[in-house]
Amino acid sequence: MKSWFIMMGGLVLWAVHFFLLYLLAEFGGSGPGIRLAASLFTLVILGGVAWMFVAVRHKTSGDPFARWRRRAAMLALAFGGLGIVFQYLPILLVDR
Amino acid sequence: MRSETGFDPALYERFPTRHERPKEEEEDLRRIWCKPKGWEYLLAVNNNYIGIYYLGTAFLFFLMAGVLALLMRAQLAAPMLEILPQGTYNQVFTMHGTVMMFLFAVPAVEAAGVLLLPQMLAARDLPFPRLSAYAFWAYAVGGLCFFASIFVGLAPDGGWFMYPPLTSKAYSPGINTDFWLLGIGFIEISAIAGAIEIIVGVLRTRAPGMRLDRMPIFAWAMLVFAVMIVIAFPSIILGTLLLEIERAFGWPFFDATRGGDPLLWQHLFWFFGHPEVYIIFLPAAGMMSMIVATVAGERLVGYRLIVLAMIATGFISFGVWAHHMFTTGMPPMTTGFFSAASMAVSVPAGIQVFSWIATLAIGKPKFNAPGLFVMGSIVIFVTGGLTGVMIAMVPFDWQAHDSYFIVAHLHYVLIGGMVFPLFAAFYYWIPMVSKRALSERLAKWVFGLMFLGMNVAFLPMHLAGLQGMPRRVYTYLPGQGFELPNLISTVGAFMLGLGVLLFLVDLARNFRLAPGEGNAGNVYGGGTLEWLPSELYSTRSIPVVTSREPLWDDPALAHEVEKGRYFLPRSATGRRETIVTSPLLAEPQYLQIMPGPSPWPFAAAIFTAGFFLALTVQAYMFAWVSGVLAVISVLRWLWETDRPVEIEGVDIGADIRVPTYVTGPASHGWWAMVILLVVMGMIFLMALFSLAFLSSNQPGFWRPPPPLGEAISILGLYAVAIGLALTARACLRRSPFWSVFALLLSAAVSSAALGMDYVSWSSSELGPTASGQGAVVYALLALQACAAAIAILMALYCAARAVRGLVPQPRNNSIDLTMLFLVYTAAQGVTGALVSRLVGAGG
Amino acid sequence: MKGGAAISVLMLLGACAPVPVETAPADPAAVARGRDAAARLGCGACHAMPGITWPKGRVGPPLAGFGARPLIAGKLPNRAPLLAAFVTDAPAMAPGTGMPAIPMKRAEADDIAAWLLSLDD
Amino acid sequence: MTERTLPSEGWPPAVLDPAGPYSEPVTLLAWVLLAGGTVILAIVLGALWIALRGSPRLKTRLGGEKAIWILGFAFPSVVLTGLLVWGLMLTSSLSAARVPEGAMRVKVIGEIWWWRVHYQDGQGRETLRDANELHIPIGQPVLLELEAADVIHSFWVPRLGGKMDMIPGRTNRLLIEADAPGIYKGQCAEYCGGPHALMGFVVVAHTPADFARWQASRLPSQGAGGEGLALFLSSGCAACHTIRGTPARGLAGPDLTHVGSRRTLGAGILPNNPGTMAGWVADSQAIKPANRMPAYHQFSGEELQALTAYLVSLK
Repeated sequence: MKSWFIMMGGLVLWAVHFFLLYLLAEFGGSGPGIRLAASLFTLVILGGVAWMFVAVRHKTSGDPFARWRRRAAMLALAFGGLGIVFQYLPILLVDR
Repeated sequence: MRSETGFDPALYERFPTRHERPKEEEEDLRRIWCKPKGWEYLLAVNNNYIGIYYLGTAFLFFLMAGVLALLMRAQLAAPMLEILPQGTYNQVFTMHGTVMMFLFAVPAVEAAGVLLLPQMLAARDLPFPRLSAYAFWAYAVGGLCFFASIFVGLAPDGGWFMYPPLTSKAYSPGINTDFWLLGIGFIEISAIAGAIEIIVGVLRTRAPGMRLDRMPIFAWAMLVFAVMIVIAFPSIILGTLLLEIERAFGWPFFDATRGGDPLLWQHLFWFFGHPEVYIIFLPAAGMMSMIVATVAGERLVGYRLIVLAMIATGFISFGVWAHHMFTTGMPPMTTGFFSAASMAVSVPAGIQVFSWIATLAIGKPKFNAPGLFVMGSIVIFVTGGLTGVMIAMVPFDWQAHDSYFIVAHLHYVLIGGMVFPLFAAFYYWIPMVSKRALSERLAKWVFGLMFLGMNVAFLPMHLAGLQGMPRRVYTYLPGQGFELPNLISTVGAFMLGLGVLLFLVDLARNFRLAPGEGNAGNVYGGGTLEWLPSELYSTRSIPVVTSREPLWDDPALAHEVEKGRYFLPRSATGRRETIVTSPLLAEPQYLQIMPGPSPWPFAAAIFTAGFFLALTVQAYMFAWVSGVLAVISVLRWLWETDRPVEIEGVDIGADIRVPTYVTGPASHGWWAMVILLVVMGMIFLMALFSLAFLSSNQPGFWRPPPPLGEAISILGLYAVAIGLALTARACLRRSPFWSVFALLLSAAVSSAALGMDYVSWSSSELGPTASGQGAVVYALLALQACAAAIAILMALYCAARAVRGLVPQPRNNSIDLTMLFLVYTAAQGVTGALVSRLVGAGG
Repeated sequence: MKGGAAISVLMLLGACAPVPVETAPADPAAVARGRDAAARLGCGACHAMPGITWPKGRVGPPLAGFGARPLIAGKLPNRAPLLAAFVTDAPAMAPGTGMPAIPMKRAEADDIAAWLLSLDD
Repeated sequence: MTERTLPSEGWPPAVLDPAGPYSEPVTLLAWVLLAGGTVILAIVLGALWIALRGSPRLKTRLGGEKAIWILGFAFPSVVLTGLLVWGLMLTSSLSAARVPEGAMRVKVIGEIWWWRVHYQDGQGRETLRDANELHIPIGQPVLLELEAADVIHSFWVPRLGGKMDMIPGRTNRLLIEADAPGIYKGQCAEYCGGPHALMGFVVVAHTPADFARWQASRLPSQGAGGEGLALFLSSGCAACHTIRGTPARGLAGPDLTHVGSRRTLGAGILPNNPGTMAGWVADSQAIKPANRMPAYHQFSGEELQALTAYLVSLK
């Protein structure tokens, strides 16, 4: 399980972020309180991305599979990070 | 991570072995994996047969749905034609979409997985061959009967998306809609069965040494595909179930006049429906990645990028479902989330396209048949992808949605993303199963006609859409400028049809199916394991994998494998078997003994199809008899499995010994059960979402649920049930009878808890037909009742095995799996009891 | 069949009208304008008309072969001026018909008549 | 009244020929997307061409992970971010979540297979009922409250704005506005069974003065009455149709108080004149199969005449 989480961590974070934002909007609306909560949550998630980036980057291991897994994790963080930023834009730019 | 299981990688050094293997070993393998004769073809479970049957049937549906498309194009060639009357046209377009999506696209890629994966992973077969056979027959028999409904005018006519209230009893009183809802039923079952098979197959039956980073890209694609099915299909399973219950019993899930909501259906449908597009696309993209490398004669550039792109697609595609609903009046901010995710999901697609181009750039691409289709696919798919970005923009989608622009877009994506890759795959892999390759000369014509026809047919539809032509129209009025684009589209469609016809001619002339009798061989020079010489038992021995393209890196490999110098050069137990390896590094763990041909999967499939079809035509007695017979058939097929094996550990080559029977989390059965429980959990989760959705969208109809306090005793009982189930596993060491007794007791306690839950709700005077809330609450109880009934059945099955002395100690898979199911059942019960009392409790 | 129909038409005409039938060829431009006008006015709401795919109404008689018919509404000789008057104001010409007076320009009525008379098979 | 009946030939395509402030920005977006999409397609085709036939130097450049990163990740990320920002801001400004001052309000209800139109005053009180035709003044935003009586429909006038679904149990809102007087074609865009293809309507945009005149003309029926009205009442028409000012009060079908003045019959599909009216009344099933109005075979020629004349007189 650990290997899978390292490999897909960025995307798991994206999924958590996306579904929480969606559920907040679906069941909470788009008032200022919801926006604030979504913004704080986005910060936390982005913090998670940064933490994973640092944690995974500094792993040193000569084992080829572990190396491959680490580079895969970087990619997942790139896709996930971009997605998370995209996901936050509607909160900033759409007023209802 | 040097070793995952404690296996010493140094042992791989023993291969290839030096000694000549005895001749009898090969004869034994031939005898054990023998060819069926006569009617035994119906009972075959080997992937070499089931894969071909499966793919052939899927292609048949492609042809039939294609004919429907040509009928539609004929009708739309000019305004106000009367080739198809209104009602017939509505059935034809519904069937075209439904058949292409459910009976062609998903089964076709699943079939490709069944056919190719064991060969590619150098396994003898997929881990649950009888399940494959069952999945195929249920699909084939059910699908053909479903398709036949169009010949008698009973085909569904509500569109493949079946939006209520148009599909409710009030506006679709006939059984046409039931044909769709129940017809999709066995396709769902067969897709899920196939997905379980593929996940366990890819993760657990790879050749030793085939670490995740050495796995053929197609196997990665199929893994993501199968996981996506497990997550996405439960939503449509629940949706069809609810709509059928609404139609049959009047529970108002989607009826806005009684506290339901038509939009709930759209959420449930598209939560499946959009990932579905990627479910179809990813395996095809996996094939593309395999074929591109061979066509270029070079290793795939950006293997890791593609793997992660596919995983990212798998994730993000679950965040785009509501982009089919931008015009439903969703709040603008919510549409923004789905717009953003729709943009994000196009990035991984771009990565894959440029990886293919990069691979072609470093190699010397050949313009052979697979090559042409690969290049054509890139052009068409990119065009479709770009229009996809356009309609991901909410304001543009307000105009384009439900117009012919979308028809153009989706056909570009699906034909470029799935049909062309599939044709490339036909040309590329047919030499693996046929004695003769297809004709390269004819292929140029097939490709030319299909590529040109496709563009001529669908490019003008963009224009028709921008002119204001809506989708799903059986005709259009003259004088709006639609005439010319539609006429051109019709001409193009028939060109495309001609190309496919030419392909059929080629098939008829050159396709000579012969599993196990030699084949045309590695015509295009592929580097992966499916091109090893193989027979019905797959390869003579199972190689140690040290790279992604073993055949390119070790030219002697094929010869050594053929000589039996690798793993498992014989049948160690005298039965069908394959090596089960660890999920990450593929270290050999144990030898799985596989079931052989049997009439029971076939019978189970026939009765399953019979059950659904009889329900549709309202022959309820026949339906129940069929249903019971289906369950009996399944139990009978399982009865022969999970037998105690005398040989504790066997030599699988070079004195490496592994056990032949493993229980607990390492066993393939445990994995399959966990995946099945994920499916059930997703169904239940979607039902809980439905409850929350209705409570927030139809608050006026909400009644306060029974107090949470009433749930306490229910929770207590479920906790007891969990405890009993866990005890059952622990006390098997002492006595099978005590163990089985604990299982039965656990099932009984769970049922009692469910009974209490039911009484608590029914005394609150909220009936299932009263409101949307009542309907969903009772649907939750019904789902729980299903789980409880299966749990009881499983416990009784274990009891029967114990009585016949078929439960070996100290551990037994049948007991383990029943325990897992019982724990899940109780956990689901707890969740349902709590959530149904919490949702809307404050209001 | 066609020959037989033509002969019987000739016989009928011979029986009731000693004057030779007008056979002046219609102006093709007028015929085309007439077809367009008929389509624009929606004559198809009641009549199935050759060359017009929709609507194909069933209230009035189909108009295929109208030019070869001896009588309009079973009453009036089928000649251009009468026909033009009839399509404009049917009730005035044939009381009891269900076909209402339809507002149109004089030129349109002439064109429609020319078109109808050109439908001879 | 100056009327412009466009587009008659579909050229320029309706979506690219905007006629109001709620469609114009989308047209600009559409052009940018179409042009940008074409450029990117050209880039991909160029890259594919280089990969297949290019010089070795170019092929080497294209054949590495760096090229994939630039062309497949960096470039799309930048473009998509820009598009997303634009799209979101446009969504925000065009959406009916915020209603401009002085918007006219109309409730439109989708029925199988026609449109009920209820005009409202500023307070949302109903002022007038009509069907299958929407009259609006130019230069004034119109807030449409969209509902459905039976199944899901979708309101779409491509030249005036995007589409919006009409869903049972919900009231969706859509803003449209016309810059110039004219007739704008509309169409149901959500598949609603049967003759969904023939569920059209028209929006008629007037100058403010003309609109005021039109409003003033919407009085209860002053029609001729007589035999036509008697037939209307005795033949069952009144069970489904209302004609204000007469005893006809049916609600199942379109309000016919001003049917004679409509541009079309059968929900946007036929021209409206005595001939088509007679054909529709006697046998609408031949024209729009499966619509909810039965064919009336019982009328004699004279009766059909009288009924048609009466209906046509309802201006």
